[in-house]
Amino acid sequence: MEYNLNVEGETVAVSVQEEDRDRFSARIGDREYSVEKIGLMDGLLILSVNGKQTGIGIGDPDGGRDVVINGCPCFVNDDSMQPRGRGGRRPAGKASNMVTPPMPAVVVRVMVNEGDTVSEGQPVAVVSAMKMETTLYAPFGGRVVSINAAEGDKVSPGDILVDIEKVGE
Amino acid sequence: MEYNLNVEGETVAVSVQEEDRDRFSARIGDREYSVEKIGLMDGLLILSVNGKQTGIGIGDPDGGRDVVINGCPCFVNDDSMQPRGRGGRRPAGKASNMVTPPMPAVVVRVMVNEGDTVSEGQPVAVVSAMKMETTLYAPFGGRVVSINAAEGDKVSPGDILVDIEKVGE
Amino acid sequence: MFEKILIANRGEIAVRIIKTCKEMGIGTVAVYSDADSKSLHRMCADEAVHIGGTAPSESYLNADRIIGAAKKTGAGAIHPGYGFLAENADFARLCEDSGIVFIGPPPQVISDLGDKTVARRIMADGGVPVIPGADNSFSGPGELAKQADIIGYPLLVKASCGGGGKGMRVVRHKDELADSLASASSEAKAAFGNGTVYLERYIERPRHVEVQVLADRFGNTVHLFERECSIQRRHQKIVEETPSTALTQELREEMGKAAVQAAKAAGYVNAGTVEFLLDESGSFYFLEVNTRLQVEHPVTEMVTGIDIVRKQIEIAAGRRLELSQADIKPGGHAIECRIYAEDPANGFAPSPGRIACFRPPDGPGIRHDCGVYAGFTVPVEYDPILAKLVVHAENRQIAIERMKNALSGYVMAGVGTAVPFLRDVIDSKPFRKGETFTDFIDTHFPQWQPSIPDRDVAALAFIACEMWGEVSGAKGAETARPGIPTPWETLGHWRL
Amino acid sequence: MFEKILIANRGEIAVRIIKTCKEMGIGTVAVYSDADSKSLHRMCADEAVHIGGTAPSESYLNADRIIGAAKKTGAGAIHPGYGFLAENADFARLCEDSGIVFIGPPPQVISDLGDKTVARRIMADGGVPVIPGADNSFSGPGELAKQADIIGYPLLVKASCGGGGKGMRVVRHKDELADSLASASSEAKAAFGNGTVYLERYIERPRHVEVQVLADRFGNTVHLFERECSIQRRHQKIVEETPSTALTQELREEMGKAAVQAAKAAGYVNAGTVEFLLDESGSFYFLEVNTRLQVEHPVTEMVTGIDIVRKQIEIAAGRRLELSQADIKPGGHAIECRIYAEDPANGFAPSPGRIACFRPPDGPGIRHDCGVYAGFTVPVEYDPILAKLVVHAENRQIAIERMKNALSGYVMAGVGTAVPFLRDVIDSKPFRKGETFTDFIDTHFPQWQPSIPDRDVAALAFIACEMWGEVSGAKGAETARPGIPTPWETLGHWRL
Repeated sequence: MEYNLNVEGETVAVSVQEEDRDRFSARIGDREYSVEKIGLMDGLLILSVNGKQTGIGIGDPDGGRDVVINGCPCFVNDDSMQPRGRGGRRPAGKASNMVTPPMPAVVVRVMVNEGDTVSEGQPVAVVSAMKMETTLYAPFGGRVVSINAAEGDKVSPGDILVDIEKVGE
Repeated sequence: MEYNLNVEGETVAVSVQEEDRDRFSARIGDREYSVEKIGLMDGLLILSVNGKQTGIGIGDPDGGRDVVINGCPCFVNDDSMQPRGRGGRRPAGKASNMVTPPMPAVVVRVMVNEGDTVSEGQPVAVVSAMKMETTLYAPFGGRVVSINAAEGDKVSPGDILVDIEKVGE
Repeated sequence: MFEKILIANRGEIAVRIIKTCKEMGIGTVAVYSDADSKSLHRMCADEAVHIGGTAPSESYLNADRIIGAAKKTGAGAIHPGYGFLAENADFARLCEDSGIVFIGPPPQVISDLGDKTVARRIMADGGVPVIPGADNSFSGPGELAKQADIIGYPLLVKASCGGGGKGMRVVRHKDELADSLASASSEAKAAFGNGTVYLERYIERPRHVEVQVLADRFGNTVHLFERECSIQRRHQKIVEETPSTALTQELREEMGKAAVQAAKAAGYVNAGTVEFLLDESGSFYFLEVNTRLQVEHPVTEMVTGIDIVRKQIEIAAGRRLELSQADIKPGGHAIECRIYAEDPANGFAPSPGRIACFRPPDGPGIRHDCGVYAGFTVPVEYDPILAKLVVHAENRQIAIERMKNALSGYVMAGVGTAVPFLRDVIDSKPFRKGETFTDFIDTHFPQWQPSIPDRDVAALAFIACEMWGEVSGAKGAETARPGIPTPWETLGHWRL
Repeated sequence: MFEKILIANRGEIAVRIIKTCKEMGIGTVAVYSDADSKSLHRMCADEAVHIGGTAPSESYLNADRIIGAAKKTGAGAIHPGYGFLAENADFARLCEDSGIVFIGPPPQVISDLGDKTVARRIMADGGVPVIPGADNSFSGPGELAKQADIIGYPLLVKASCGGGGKGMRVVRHKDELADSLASASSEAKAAFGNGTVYLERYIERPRHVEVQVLADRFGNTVHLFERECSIQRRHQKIVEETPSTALTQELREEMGKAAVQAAKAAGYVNAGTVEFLLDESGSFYFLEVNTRLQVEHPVTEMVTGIDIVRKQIEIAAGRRLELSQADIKPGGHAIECRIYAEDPANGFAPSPGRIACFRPPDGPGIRHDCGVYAGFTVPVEYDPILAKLVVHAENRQIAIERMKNALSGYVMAGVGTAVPFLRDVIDSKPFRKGETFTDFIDTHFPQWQPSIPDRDVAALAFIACEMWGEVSGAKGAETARPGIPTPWETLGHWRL
């Protein structure tokens, strides 16, 4: 079986051969791996990779998995498969062309109104998460088409708080 | 709903009234209880019983549940329900009329042969569990009808290692 | 002794306080907000009272509701933890007025020490070293120049009404003074409408060293030695340890004595922390007193064996401190790392959310004070502290190795943490050498980025889940017995 | 330092050794038998080698297979843990001959101290107090009467070829001696075909007090103070603590010195334990030396902050012990309870089986050394020790409260444990008073039966599972989100 996985933003192509119920071999580039299922213990998946045993923590957010190795989490998803959740959890880069919070947050205030003209870099909203405030700025100059969030609303990355229509392009 | 539970060998009759999704009230004798589901945390079921919160560990051996309260396990099963497993785990009393090990064990040796006549209290087999040997005795005098276990066999409570037919009764 | 204590807090500190109460045979009452109905602190307590909405003002900061919960449940005392109402003199007074013991210092002490100028005066009067500076800021330039000679260089020109660095100048030489005074004053005038400035000794590359004190109602005051808390990010401590590598035994005793002196000067009762700035020459200056249990108290507990929360409760109940200074003999070395919900790959931005997978490390000399569990949704509205990982060992080097290994075994998914960052900090040369100053992070980790773990292993782990997770219903079933989960049924949870 | 160590053991001690290796940056190799392919020690190690069948002789006692596994994986040293091959001089010699370092004392020391008469002679020659008695048992009645006067009363008449109490008599007064000699001799003759008897001082209500020692290859030997291990059931220790309530500071130092003397007399290298019997008058007598890591070593680690396994490895690697006796300052009080798989409701019979539910306590001052996990099937073939619960606190009283509370929070289902029994022991008056003698259990808990927890609450908990467990597929689903288990999906596991 062939996998095309995205590991923290980089593609890793894996060719997998199932050996028996508890074992598969894999090739990544010119590296060969033999992987054995040792067991599951206290929420950790214990694998042996080329004879070296590792306990791996696995979380399953939307659209992929958080794989924790040696205390470091790392996000893996399978681009070739159907998304099982609401799509990729993490934006590919900074979603710098939208007014959206970088983390789940609560809206502290919205500083513009519908119809306002805003310039690039103008603060348009402040959100708060865990007692830390973050200001969101207009990604470009334009006209505020709609305000989609009010003070006290819980918002998530991807939610567009203020819709801005580019002007003069 | 009425429950007839067996709690560590004693019957407890409980009359239950479901209040809402997370709450029921119950009567046991003349005692009234209000039970609320608080949640599940690290494998413990957190209940509030008349406002007092308790974390309860729950294991599910065959035919009932081990309920762990304040570090003390206690076996509960529902006599009125279909047995879901292989029947009651614990013998009601000491199974003193059978040659059966008191715990999962390995047979160390069988000291009688088919056809032998044994007297009450005569040692007939030795089993070992966790480096401790236990001798099993003939519960009554009689004739050995069959030997059902050999040295090295893994045996469990309820397994009859030596069948003895009573003589002269 | 109290029969029941209400804990007016949430998270790890509430859980930690509950543990000591249980050991003491004292009943515990948790309070919780809407967002915390499934929180660990709520579940750990004997009783729990819902006190209101998610906003702190409606719950954890709402004095009336908390007092109401204490009355309703018959709690004789309230432990405020840290944060929220812990240093609120009005709340302490309200407790007193309601006949409930506030587990902390008397209200007057809280308000005295909460006011920086009052606290500074108390300490100066009590003979505790304060940062040398002009206590009277209404002096003319000539007067200021004289004061500058007394204070010595380098010094700091500060705007009396200032803040945020505006109207502030570091003056390193006498001949820069006049210019700095003029420019600071004019900047201050522009920014705050008031050009008054004052002088203060500038402490270069300071360390933040604090001393834990305990004081009973009978005038017995002892200290439990120091904690070195210089490693901070955005003025938030992230790593603390004891003993401090900067202190000689002589200086340690001197600072301990100063802390006891500070506590006595303030009329302190209960557990408190006297914070000092320590400069490179070994001079130290009073900074402030934290009139509460400190986040980093576990390092002191680990080296002294003393349960500080127990002492707080005993003192609040009117017991005499049975410890003399000579009884307190710290042993070994302890380090704490704070585990915040933050995303190191995203500029350490807050990272609330649902904890999908959680397995903290354990083992000899490892303590994990924790306020969350697998499956819990970390609310967006509260402090990001999830847990504290603390290690104790024979000496600092072994403690570092222990912490490094413990961090490597810290498994948390779903919510970001700075575990990889902390491991790099602990394992860094300057940390190993004990060169821990308040500029540590800015100096040594200005542009830190997480290194990606072995991508191949991550990919193989992902495939292992896909492969062996899928078969749980089929192949897994053959070994399943009633009531006993096979590993792959369990695995099924996080692959649903 | 070694790059890789093979741990020739299983269960909690193997896991504990692996933890220290990881902290030291040393690779770990586990060995496991058929029954242990899913065992915790196997999963925790960096590498694991299957060495054979379930029977100890085919695996954990099979020296050749273990040496083979070390060679195959390139392990430079073997840590034997306790039990199995830990005190096997032949195995230690085989390691040496194979160029693998045995982490323990030299083979000759193991064999000397493993022979009770040789050990007794070494100690007597080295000036270590041994139980007064006739070293020559071939004396006539007249000679024995003279020896009796030297030994003093009460004394013990013992059959030279005896065992199991046969041919043994306690003699309290001189005028009983002749009769006792005659009857013991005749009983011995009937039982063993040999009527020879000898005399030994009878120690009344003794305590079992042992001293931990560390010795390097360079002649540096220190002790880490005592452990009180008097509470035993069927000659198996179940509760250990340090310091002992029976020792004055003077006696403590005296016993410590005697232990160091014993180690030096034997030419000891590495960690070892010198066991003494302590009588009510404060006299102590050499019993034996355990030439290995002791089950109860954690209590010493907790009060001294010293990682004994680390010291073992360092000493085995030829490092010099950097500790002087004056550096070792124990602080606070530590207690250990052993958690065996045993059924207190069934005469403490072994209780192997599958662990259906497991949540050990945690918190400040609590350490849990553990060899199992939820879902693991505890094999029927090995020692019943599952885990050790250890607490440390400022003093004994607080340590008792901590242990009591920790035991109350110990959740294990599927496999029986003596947790309720241990709690009753810890909470008993004689234990609280420190009256811990080797007859403690027989005297105070001869007929102990577990008390049943509140039957009503147990019944309600059962119903709660039935009610809320059943709806997991239905009502639970509405809140389910991909990848995140709802509590009731998780609950579903144990109700399947």
